[in-house]
Amino acid sequence: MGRLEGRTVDPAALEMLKHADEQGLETAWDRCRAQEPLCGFGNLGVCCRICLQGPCRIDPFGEGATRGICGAQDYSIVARNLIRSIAGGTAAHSDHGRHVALTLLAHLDGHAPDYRIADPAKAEAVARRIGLDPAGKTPQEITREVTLAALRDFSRLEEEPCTWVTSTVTPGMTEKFEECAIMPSNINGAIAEVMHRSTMGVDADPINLIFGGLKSALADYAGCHLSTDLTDILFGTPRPVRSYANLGVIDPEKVNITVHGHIPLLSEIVVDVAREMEDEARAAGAAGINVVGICCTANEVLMRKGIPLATNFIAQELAIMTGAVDAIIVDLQCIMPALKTLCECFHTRLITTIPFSKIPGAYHVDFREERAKESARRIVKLAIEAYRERDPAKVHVPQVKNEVVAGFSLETMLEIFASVNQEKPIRALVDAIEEGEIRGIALFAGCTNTKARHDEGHLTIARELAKNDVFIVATGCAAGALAKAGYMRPGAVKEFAGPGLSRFLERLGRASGFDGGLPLAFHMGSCVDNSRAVDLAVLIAKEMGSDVADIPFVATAPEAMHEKAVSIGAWAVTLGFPTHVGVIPPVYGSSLVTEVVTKIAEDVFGGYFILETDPLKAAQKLIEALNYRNWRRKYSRASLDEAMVAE
Amino acid sequence: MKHVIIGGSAAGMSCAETLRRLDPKCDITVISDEARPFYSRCLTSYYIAGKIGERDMLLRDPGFYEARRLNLVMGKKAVLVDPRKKAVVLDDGSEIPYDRLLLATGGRPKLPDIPGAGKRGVFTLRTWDDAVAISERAKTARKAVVVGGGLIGMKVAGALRDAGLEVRVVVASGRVLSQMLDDEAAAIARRLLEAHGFAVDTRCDVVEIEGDDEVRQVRLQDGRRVDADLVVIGKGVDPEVGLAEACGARVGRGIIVDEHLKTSVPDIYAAGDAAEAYDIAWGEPRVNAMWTAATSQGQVAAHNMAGIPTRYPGSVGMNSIDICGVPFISMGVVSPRRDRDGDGLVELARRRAGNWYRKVVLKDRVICGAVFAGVVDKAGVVLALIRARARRDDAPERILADDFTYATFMDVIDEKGRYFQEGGKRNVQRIMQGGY
Amino acid sequence: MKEVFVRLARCVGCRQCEISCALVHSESRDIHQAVWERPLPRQRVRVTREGSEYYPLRCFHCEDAPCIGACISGAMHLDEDVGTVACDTARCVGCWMCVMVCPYGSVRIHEGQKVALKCDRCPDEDEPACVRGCPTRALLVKERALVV
Amino acid sequence: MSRELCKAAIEGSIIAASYAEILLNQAIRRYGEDTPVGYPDTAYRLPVIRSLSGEDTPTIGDLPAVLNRFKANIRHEPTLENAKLAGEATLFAAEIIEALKYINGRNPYRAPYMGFVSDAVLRKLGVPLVDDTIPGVAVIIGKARTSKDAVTLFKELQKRGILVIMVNDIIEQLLEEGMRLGVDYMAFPLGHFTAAIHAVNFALRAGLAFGGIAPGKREEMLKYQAERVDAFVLALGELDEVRIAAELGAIHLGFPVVTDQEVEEIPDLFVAEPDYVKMVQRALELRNIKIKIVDIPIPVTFGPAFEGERIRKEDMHVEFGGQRSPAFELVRMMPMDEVEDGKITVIGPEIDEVATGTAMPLGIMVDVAGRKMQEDFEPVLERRIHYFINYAEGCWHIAQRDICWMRISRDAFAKGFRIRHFGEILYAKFKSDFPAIVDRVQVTLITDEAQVHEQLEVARRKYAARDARLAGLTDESVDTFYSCTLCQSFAPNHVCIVAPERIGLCGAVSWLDAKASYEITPTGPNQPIVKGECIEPVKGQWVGVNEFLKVASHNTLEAVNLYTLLENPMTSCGCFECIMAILPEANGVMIVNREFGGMTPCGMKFSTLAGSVGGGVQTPGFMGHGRSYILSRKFIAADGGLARIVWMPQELKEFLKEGITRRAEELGLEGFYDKIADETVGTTVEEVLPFLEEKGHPALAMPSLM
Repeated sequence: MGRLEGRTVDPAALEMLKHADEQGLETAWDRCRAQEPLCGFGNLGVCCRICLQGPCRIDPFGEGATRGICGAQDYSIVARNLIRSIAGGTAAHSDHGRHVALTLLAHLDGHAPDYRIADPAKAEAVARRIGLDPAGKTPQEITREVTLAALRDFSRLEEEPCTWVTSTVTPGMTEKFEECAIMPSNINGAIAEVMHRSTMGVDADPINLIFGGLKSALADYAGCHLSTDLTDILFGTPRPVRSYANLGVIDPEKVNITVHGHIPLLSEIVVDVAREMEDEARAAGAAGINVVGICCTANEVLMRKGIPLATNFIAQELAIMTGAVDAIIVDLQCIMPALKTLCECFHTRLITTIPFSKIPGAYHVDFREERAKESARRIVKLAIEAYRERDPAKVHVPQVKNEVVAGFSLETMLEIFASVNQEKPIRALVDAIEEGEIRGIALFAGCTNTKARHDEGHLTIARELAKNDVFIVATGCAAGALAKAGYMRPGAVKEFAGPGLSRFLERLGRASGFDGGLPLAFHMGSCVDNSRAVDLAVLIAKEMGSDVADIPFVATAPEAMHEKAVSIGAWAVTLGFPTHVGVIPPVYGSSLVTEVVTKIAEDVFGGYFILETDPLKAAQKLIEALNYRNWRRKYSRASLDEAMVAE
Repeated sequence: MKHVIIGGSAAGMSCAETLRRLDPKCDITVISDEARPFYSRCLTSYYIAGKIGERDMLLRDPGFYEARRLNLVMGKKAVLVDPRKKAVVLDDGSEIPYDRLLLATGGRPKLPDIPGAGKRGVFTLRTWDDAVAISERAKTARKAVVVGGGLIGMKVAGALRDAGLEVRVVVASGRVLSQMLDDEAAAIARRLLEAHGFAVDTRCDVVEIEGDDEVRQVRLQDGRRVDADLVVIGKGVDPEVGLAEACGARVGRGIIVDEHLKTSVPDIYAAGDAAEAYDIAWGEPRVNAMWTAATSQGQVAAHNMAGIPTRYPGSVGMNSIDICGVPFISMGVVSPRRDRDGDGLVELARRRAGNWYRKVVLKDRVICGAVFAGVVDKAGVVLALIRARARRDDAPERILADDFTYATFMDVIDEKGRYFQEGGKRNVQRIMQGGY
Repeated sequence: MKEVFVRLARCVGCRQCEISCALVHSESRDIHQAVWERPLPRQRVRVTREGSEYYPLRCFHCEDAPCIGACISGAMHLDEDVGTVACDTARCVGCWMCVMVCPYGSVRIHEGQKVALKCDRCPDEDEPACVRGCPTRALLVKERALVV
Repeated sequence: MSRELCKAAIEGSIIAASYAEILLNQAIRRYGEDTPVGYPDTAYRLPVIRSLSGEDTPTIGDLPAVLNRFKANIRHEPTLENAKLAGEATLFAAEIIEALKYINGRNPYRAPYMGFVSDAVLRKLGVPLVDDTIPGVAVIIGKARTSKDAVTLFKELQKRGILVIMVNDIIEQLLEEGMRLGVDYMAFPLGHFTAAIHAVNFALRAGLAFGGIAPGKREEMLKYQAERVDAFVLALGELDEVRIAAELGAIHLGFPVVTDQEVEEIPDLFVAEPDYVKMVQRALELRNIKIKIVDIPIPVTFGPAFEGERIRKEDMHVEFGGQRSPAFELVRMMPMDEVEDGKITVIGPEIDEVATGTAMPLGIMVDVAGRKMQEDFEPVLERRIHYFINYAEGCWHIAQRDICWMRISRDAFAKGFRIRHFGEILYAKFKSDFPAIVDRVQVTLITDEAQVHEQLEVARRKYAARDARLAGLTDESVDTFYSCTLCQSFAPNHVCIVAPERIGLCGAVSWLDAKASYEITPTGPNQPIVKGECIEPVKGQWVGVNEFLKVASHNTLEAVNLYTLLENPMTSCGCFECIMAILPEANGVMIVNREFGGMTPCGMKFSTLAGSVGGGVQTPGFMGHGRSYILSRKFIAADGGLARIVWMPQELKEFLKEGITRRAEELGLEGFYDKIADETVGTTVEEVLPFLEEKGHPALAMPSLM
């Protein structure tokens, strides 16, 4: 394997890496090498920089310091660092959700005229779920109530649980969270509490710290879920859609606008406005305007508008290197500041849009909900301007793209399931599990990371699981990886699925009349949309008469990178998912914390982390986890039926 | 040039090897009364314990001597040195002429006058042959008594215990390792020994070894009789000075040598356990019967014998022992007595939990001795300080606080650590390190 | 002959050399696995601080090494091919004479195995691990002749 | 010493204690400090806390102080001592975590999982545990490498008669392989994770109930556990820190741990043995449990674990006796030359000659000869037939003599079990269990109907003769009683005095049993007591008995009366079948059997009563006894006898109906049976009294009891 081949399995990315190498352009992989060797203490989580006495470090090999200056043991330090990561992730997800809620509210108040309530049915469904009575109310009134309820989850003063937790999980899970004192009542409060309890001289008890972290993780879950709900109301619940993925979607003939980041508030509008401004682009000599997405913004606009996905997180720079991107519009999260340096080598405009997410030297267009279209127009104009400066000699677009079928919100999935079981759509999936046709379900989530070979984890594990009859759903950059590699085109089922999964998907495709067949992996949305996968799991659990902790449903983040991945992982485990992470998080410095997250968590919550960097081994462990759940369910129940147990 | 060396252990062999390195052409003869090739005397106790085998005892490969053209005269004893004839007479009557002679005759175990010491099962330990005999006996013996609590006594006691015997140590003085350790460290050692199942009697002696032909029990000073089927007497070693005395060399406790390790008789040098050479810590000549001193004395003697005048910088008496898994190191002046050793001696000590103990002894504010127990990792840095005779007023405090490294005393020990400073901020300097 | 040199002004006391050293002497050579190995891997370099100055202390591989002279078992020896002072741990009996005489405190006791523990200058590596691991290049490998 | 294991245990205890603390304080926040806490069906509320800490903790508000005290013992230095203390703290944490599952009347465990094991089960197992029928207790935690391996291990234990307590996936593994679990199979599937504490609860209650160790006597309890509770832990599968901590808790109690994992061992305490067969052997050695296994050439597993196995009609291949065919069993003493040792004869058709579901006639005739054999031992040996046949997997036996009823399961039949194997079992067991009195054994098994009828007459004559002998066997007619100190291995100061008219309180040792047992093991727990001079003829006190008692009770008891519960009554070990308690308001006594879980008129349930009666102390007014003692002529003779019984549970009453009626007739108590109240009448004195008055219960007219 060559030096560059070792970095990615994505042919488009590889071509661009070679191009970059020839052109002397720097990428994250180059910078990664400059960071080697990574700090051993930091890598193990035993570096504490929380107070100004330190930094303190615990000698992982046991000969030097065993405690920090304040006396904090390895486990306190690791636990504090870990939960601060969770709080970081929670802050990111929930602030994203809050932003959507405030936009909705502004719209309802008449301050954001460029938006509309795209899915009143969803508003009504959410209202019912959270215990509001929508009868006789207008969509606006219902949406307002739902939005205010969501905002209350951020700021509730009473010791009552967050609505978006209790209303979306089983009663058994709710009771477990209450019993363990990890039920959040206030998202912001949960974050503040983590930051507080992990400051110098507060909590040193590793379990107490971790449970505090789990409370924040559940707050993160609430934030994700309400974000999904409100975004669906505002922009519409995704429906099946066809598009393309990978760098080949960049069209050298057109003005290419890349939307990158996470929150669709602006990118949705940009997509609309770009359609209106095609003529201006043509006037500038282009064949039109081509909006493409990177990262989760890509997922959002792909799911709802069919906008093609250019690439995922770690390859974001490679898109610019095609020389054909005229503007890259970024909002928040996962945006590499390195984009600026790279844009300097091209004509590409880097445009930041959020007041708290800027990059020195980038264009900044201050995005405001109340003048959304205007902001969008300004941005598209910048792109068209830039197009005029494009140097055709520098254009290098790899001709790699794959067809994608996306838009699998839970609502879409249930519609498909309903085609085989009208009365109880979820039964379609449950029957397949109980009859052993499919082994279980796996959620692919998370980022991409230089520590792993780009996309390799996602693809390898997906292939292995599909071969072993595991039903696959995906979100975030994991979904991006699967989409780019063609795992979301219908033909992939024949190529990769085992006999049971094949049979199941074909039957489902036939019954639902799904145009052209179903994909191998179901795209459920961006990383906040992991909530959709939870809804699916909860439905299955309820149907099977148990909790998520008992059903064959696993999660995997083969190339996790962001703090958000840490918080999602934490709540996935808390909700009961065996959760694989393919990058070792900084916990190995404490045997206690490692044991808790990888083993003992299972005894308490049913979920636990599988930390495994080898994708093949990881796939094996995930399959074992599914087998185990199926086995246990069978034999703790079979015994009852067969009265093998004397009373 | 004919070089003759009497004695085939550390001093003799290091001299022989150094001579060959310095002068590829000369004639070198080594006379040893043992019929064994060069082996490590210090390993005898490990041999008894069964921790090492025959092969590990040997310090040189079989072809080593031939490759260096060393004439080995093995299993023969030199009975006379004739300085006028410049020849050595062996016990078989033959003579070996020399131009330069090294007396590396070593020492001889002290044999106190205990009735019954001649019975079967009673041993001293100096040579490999002794070790073979003891280890043979240990295969069937069950109870051992070790007479003497010095280094040899303690090592053989530990070895016999490892070999599975019950071991009693009978020590005449008030503490074990009385030469090597001070009261406090000795108390730690004793506690460890007892915790590991050794019986230890101090201020006690064996007054008779009983049994018909073989040892059956020993009678102690206080009247007790204890069963024993193996007795090792380890009451110390006397320098072997007979040949030197007979040829008229000046002899004190050992063979007195000057700073070039020359005896008072022309062309005769002395090194190793038999020699009384300069001791840095005490500031006067002493017999320091140690492997490391013997090695370096042999090397210095070789230089002088080869005609390269080389000063012997002196040795520091020191030793290291592992007792029941806990290391002990002492060096230089360990437990000074004001009446004997004069004023100006200060002892500073510190005891911490576990087996941690440390002491430094200062003479005129310069460190001249130290004791370490439990944690010994940086003892060598303190030794370097003693050797450098450097005065650093913060040294005792830093050493006792365990808050020092080589870097702390780099300026007074040597500057080797300052290798390669960027931008010429400091001079690049290379320090030659002397032999010890 | 190559030697490891230290540029004291560049040492920031990050102790990455210690970690790298322990790692290269581990079974797995992977930080995430090494911390679970038993016995734990041991580092042969120690970063110490004297005043405001950090000092990564390791064996200087003396030409006329006291530890070799003091060794009673023949374990400590000069590896003439590469110019290092090496310890054949199979022969080491744990008498600690080498510890006693090293003026740099660079020979320690391997507590788990009861043998002498010192820098071997990574015989199987292109570059000693401490040097490779040093993020500020405070440790360097140079031809001794070029420096001295 | 393994620092690694100790460190893991200490960290595990930090995890467990912290988790327990979170759950506890949250529960207090949610439900209030005054919320009651305690396991169901026990007199000891929370046995770990009760026994090792001493507090009675009726509410969850009482728990934080206990947790804090033991949490404070967690120290970081990884020494074995600290690891054990951490293990102990982990036990407390687990106890609290489990106890919280039961608050507000919740029942957190559903079959197959048992969770907390009730006092009734514990007491039921009292005798088999002390008489070595159950030579040890294995606690298996974790998951075997494969389910098949789990079965191997399980069978290794079962064939030695070891009580198997299971936690975690081993349960599902055994269920997967069709193993039967439950109290009747001496295989307790507790549950997962902290459910392991219920094994500890079980062990600690042995100390409380049988050992008479006062709550809070921690050191005494630890000593008791280490010396008298033959338990060990088999830790299977991957270990984690909390498990290691809990296992160190077991070690703290003196139970060694054997794991199939590679660990740095703690010699004699925490050892590794990957081979499941050797694992059991290793554990037994560590615990110093010696089991002699008699190799019986039969095609099914044999061991006390199968004693409680039931064979339903649809699972049976063939049955004998009951209502459907004639059957009997008889042990006869014969002259030496008439017994050919080892001869097994089957007369009549074998069971492969009949259709599935058939009832066949069966006569089991065991002829024994021995120099020390006595005719009196015949019934003792004969009763063993019941146990021995039941021990075979797939064989079922109830009742005795000519009313016995047996089944052989289809499964056993399919494995090749035949009638002749009954003979193999009986031959092997009689020879191995009674070597002192049995020299030769021959077994004849008759399935030929005519011959069964013929021999049945022989048997009936024998039964009648024995009954006559028994009837003449009274306390007065013998000059020697027997002691039973079998239970001293659990209750060190308790002494049972077994007389012809007073069976041991466990119901398992009659005077004849004791006599036979003495012949078998002259230095054993059943020693002859020459009555000596009578001190109290009415209350039943003798000089010889008192002297024996004093020595055997280690000077804790001076005197005992055999026929009263009011003054120096007999002590109890804890294995009693029933407890009698005075009801002063009714001027009578009530009796409750251990199977009855409800409230009784004395205001205490059986479990609570048992707590105050057991442990080898005299408690005037309360007494443990065997069921059949109620029908004895000497039944609290000094206090007025049978007529004093005013209340007993319906089930017990019905069980004894015939006997009570007969005895009442003898005593001239008219319609007495119907005058005894039961729980349908009431469970308080207030409810019972009007009934007694209405029925004219004789006790009301008797002299005052007090």
